Amino acid sequence: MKRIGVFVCWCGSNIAGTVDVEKLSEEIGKMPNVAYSCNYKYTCSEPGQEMIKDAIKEHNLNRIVVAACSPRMHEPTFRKTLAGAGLNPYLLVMANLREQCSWVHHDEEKATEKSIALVRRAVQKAEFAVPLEPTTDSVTGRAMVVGAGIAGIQAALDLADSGHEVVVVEKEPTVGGRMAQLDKTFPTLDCSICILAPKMVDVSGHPNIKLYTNAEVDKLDGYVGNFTATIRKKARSVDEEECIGCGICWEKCPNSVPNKFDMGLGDRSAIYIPFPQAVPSVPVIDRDNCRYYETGKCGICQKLCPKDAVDFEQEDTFVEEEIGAVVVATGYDLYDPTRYPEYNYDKYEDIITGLHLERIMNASGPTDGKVKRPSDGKKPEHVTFIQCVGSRDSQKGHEYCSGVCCMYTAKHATYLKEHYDIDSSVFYMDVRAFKKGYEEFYRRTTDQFEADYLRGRVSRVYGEGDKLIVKGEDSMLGEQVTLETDMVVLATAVEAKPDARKVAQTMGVSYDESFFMTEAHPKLRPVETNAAGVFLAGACQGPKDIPETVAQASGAAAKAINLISKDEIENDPLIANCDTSRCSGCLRCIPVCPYSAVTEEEVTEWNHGEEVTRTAVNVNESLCAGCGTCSAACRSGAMNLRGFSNEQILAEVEAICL
Amino acid sequence: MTNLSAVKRKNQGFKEKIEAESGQSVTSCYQCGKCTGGCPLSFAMDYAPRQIVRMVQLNMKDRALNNSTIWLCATCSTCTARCPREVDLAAVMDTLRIEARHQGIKPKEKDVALFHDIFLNSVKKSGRVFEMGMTVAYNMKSGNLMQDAELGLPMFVKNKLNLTPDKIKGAKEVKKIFDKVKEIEKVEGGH
Amino acid sequence: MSINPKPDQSNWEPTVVAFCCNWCSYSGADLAGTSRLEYPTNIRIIRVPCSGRVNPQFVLKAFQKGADAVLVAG
Amino acid sequence: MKYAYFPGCSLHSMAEEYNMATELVMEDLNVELREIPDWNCCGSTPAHTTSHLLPVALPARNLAIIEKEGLDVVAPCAACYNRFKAANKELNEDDDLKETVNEIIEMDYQANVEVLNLIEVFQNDDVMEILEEKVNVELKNIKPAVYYGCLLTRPPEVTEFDDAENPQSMDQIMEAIGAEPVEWTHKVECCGGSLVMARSEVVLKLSRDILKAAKQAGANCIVTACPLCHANLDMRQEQINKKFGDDFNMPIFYFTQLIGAALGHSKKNLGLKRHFIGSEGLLGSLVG
Repeated sequence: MKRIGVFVCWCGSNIAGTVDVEKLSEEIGKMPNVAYSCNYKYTCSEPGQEMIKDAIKEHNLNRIVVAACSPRMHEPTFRKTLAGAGLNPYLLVMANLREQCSWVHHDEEKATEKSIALVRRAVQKAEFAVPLEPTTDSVTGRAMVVGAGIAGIQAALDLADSGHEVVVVEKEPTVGGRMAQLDKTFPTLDCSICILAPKMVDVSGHPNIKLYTNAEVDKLDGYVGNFTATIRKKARSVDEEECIGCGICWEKCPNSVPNKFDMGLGDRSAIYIPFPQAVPSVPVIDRDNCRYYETGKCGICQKLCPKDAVDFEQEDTFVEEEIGAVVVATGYDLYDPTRYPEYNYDKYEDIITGLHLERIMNASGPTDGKVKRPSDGKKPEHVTFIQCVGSRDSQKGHEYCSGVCCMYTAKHATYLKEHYDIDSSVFYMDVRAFKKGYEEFYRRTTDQFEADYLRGRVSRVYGEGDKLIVKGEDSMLGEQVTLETDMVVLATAVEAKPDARKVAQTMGVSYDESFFMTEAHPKLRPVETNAAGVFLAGACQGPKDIPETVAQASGAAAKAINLISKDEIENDPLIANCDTSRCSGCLRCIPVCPYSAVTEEEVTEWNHGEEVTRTAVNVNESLCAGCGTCSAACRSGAMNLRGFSNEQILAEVEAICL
Repeated sequence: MTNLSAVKRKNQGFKEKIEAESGQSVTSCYQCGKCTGGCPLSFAMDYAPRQIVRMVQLNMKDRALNNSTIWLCATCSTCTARCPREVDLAAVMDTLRIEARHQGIKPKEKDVALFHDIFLNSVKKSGRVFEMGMTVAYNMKSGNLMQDAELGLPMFVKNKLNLTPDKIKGAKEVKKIFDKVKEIEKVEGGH
Repeated sequence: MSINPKPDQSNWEPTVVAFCCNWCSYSGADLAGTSRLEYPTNIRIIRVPCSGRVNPQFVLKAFQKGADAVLVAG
Repeated sequence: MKYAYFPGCSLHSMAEEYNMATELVMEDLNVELREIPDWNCCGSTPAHTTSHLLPVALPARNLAIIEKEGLDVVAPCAACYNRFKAANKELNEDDDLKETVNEIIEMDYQANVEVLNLIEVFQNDDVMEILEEKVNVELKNIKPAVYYGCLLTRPPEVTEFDDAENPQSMDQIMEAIGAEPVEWTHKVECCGGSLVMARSEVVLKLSRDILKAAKQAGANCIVTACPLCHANLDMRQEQINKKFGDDFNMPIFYFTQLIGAALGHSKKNLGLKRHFIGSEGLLGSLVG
């Protein structure tokens, strides 16, 4: 018989407010294998943990049940407590009374009854718990950063500066990401590219950074500390080693297509660099719009290139990189405003998005920094901003707040007045300006730069003559209003990239209903993910502004450094193992294993005085992720999962059904 | 000044009733005003449609049922089509009108209500609407005897006026439908 | 996450045993908790590392011991 | 192709010309319409502003008759169409309501009848092919502002027809018969509908906005599929001119009337003479 100690936590009133903890610990104390049972206000606190340690010694306990919050929250905490008391940490079992009982039920009697069943289950699982020892593995001291916008750049530089090699993979032909498209940044009105470009150059020149642009991660194999990434280098049609970025090719290219970087407001050639500060300064051929690929003729760029770097036959190539940790920083996209047909974005050229305005205001943008209407090139006298286009809209957009639009709109309104003497009106729902210096900035926008803020969501935008009519309610007035304006700027929502789901799946990271990747814990593990060794930085995890992105990127880098600086790491011992004496060699476990951790092996044994060799299986402890599919498939009961053994789960089922 | 606590005590359950009968979550409304911004009739209303929702949210029953807005709503559903919180405001307006009738509140736009009554009476009588008869009855009862009189002659000349009602064979069945609905709604409406 | 069994003449309440994957449905149940989404108390969760861990034997055992329904979520 | 046909009260009185044109055109396009025997009024706006049950029960009686015949129904009037669709949706979503309504109408309706507006009949390749084949009058210089109004497209969850903000289906039909529909801003605005009796000044303003927008966009006529819109825009145009000092002289057509014209039918047969605003000047010698 085991000597099990049960500790029921009140979690203040979180549990004790709904569950009768006194009755619970009393009832559980009656179980024959429970040697000690008590309840305590905050078990995770230091005195709480000391109490457990004391009780272990005093009552000679050899299995511990903590009935508190979710094991996803505090299992690591209490394992350490057990270790501190000299018990094997895996002799702990938790019962989830908070998230899965007291927080979801109101009826005290029923909740208490359920909590008894839940703790009884934990006790019976503990009865079959055995001590486990983690194995160790070596760590590859390199990291990979996926995405090279400001998040990826920051993470890569932090990692590289710590002395580790970093592989940076960027999908676009240049690093820089969204921030490179912005004209100014709030609330300081710094020139965006001026503060970003030096970092872009650092990334390309850092001795510890290996940069792949125009490349994507196709596959990520291995496990924490020892990943292998397969990187697809997309054909650039230009030899990166040879090209010196002289620019003759893009100057002489006869084709002209809308420039995506300038939001289609200006043109670029078919062989191009996205913007003057691009890193690397190596062009790429847009094959869909290149005369050579369309007709087989032209080839002017190839003829003129002094380095013979243009290669029309270039194909995608693949490289493999060994790394110990991954930082995912794949960024965001913007909501497509044609999903609001009432705003007529696709009908009128002078209805644009905030990002269009960034390009229009930018000195190296399509209008050389002059603010002009796309339709007739006239300078607008009045601009109207519409907030929350696609944000906070469960019908046509996203339920969440995009977090950055209030401030970038204030920035736009300020800058239009300050530098161009253009008046603006802003239709808003709430102004969210809660970070350092933001409220002050917003106040200057209204007070000093006299932007008219009108509270109400715009219902419709349409044209009348060469004016645009904006129709909405000024809810402060309680009245329908119309506004004649020269240009309308839509503050479109931040949303996940269209391929975010695929990227998350490649990296083994989970994602939410909006396809933002999810962190391991919203408060306490904000840069880690459920995939060990994979960290998140920037807007791929949710809408963020630049300061927050940079902070998170440094956080992710620190976590990655923490991991890859170690010589070896402990493997979770909750993995499968095979009792070869019972293994029948049917090999059903091999095809079901998603991690290819089970391999066939020959075992030699003595049978009635004879040495015989037969087939069995072996589990690679590093590869096994502990899913237990093999043990569910095992017919002879030889394959078992440590920490979730057949005996334990059967005992749990029995206890919970009582 | 409105004492919201007192209003809530007095009209406890009003919001829930409107929500249940309209099938709409009035609670979801975050008062953005997109409904009012697009409402073609809002210029003629005494309260903005958004404010009517607010009154329901706050259980301000008396004001929510006694205003011109609910009667001037033409059920064009522009609000519904654009609401970012997926509230079918047109359905809420219907429910408020029906509730106002149940409560016996004199409609603030009495002619609108009168027209609805006369229209339905016409249907109840013959199974279909008899436009001529309906118009005459409406003019008599509303007191606007000469309303649209100038349209009468051209309509007659252009053969746009039927002088006799188009009575259907199943008129009795239709009348029965009206009677049964009235019976059921009397019970459910608690009157 | 709200499950409302239709009120029945009898007071019979089924016992539901749920095997939840630690990485998705178990964390989903935790999220229901942090979001305070109420559901009936007769759902009892057993945490497994993956829905693939669930051996048919566990399901049969649950029925044998009186469960009225078994949910495997992963 | 064969449908049950629900003309509705308006098409039997004020909007008889819509009925005339529709019947002619449908016959030309080999679409058989069988008028529902002994149909009753759908209840229109007054029913749903007065009761929760009546606006479902009145259409349900008609729909139950149609269901027995195993046909889908075409409702040319936007209001009837909307009421039928709404009733169907409610009945499909709520079994208890279905039971109650079936008790009220003393029939058994299972809500399986599909309801189409008249424009939807044209969303069929065969019909469009025949139409394009049979067009024999070139509608030169006919630039309609195609007006959808409220009830055809809204609420989108009920009608599930075309885009609620920028519908195109009727424009496409107009293009197919050689007319040149204009881009304009008031496609789906409300004309004020049935408020015309009680608050005519409100409706005059809304209708004027629509006429103004059409004129500004360079339209020389307005095309509609709703008897109420037609009545407000056509019959009240003179009142609008008087009240606001305008000089609108904008013919308002039902869309099947223009189709009929393109197919070579006469003004008389299409009921064009029933309109208050004459179309002689516009159609001139195009139509016999």
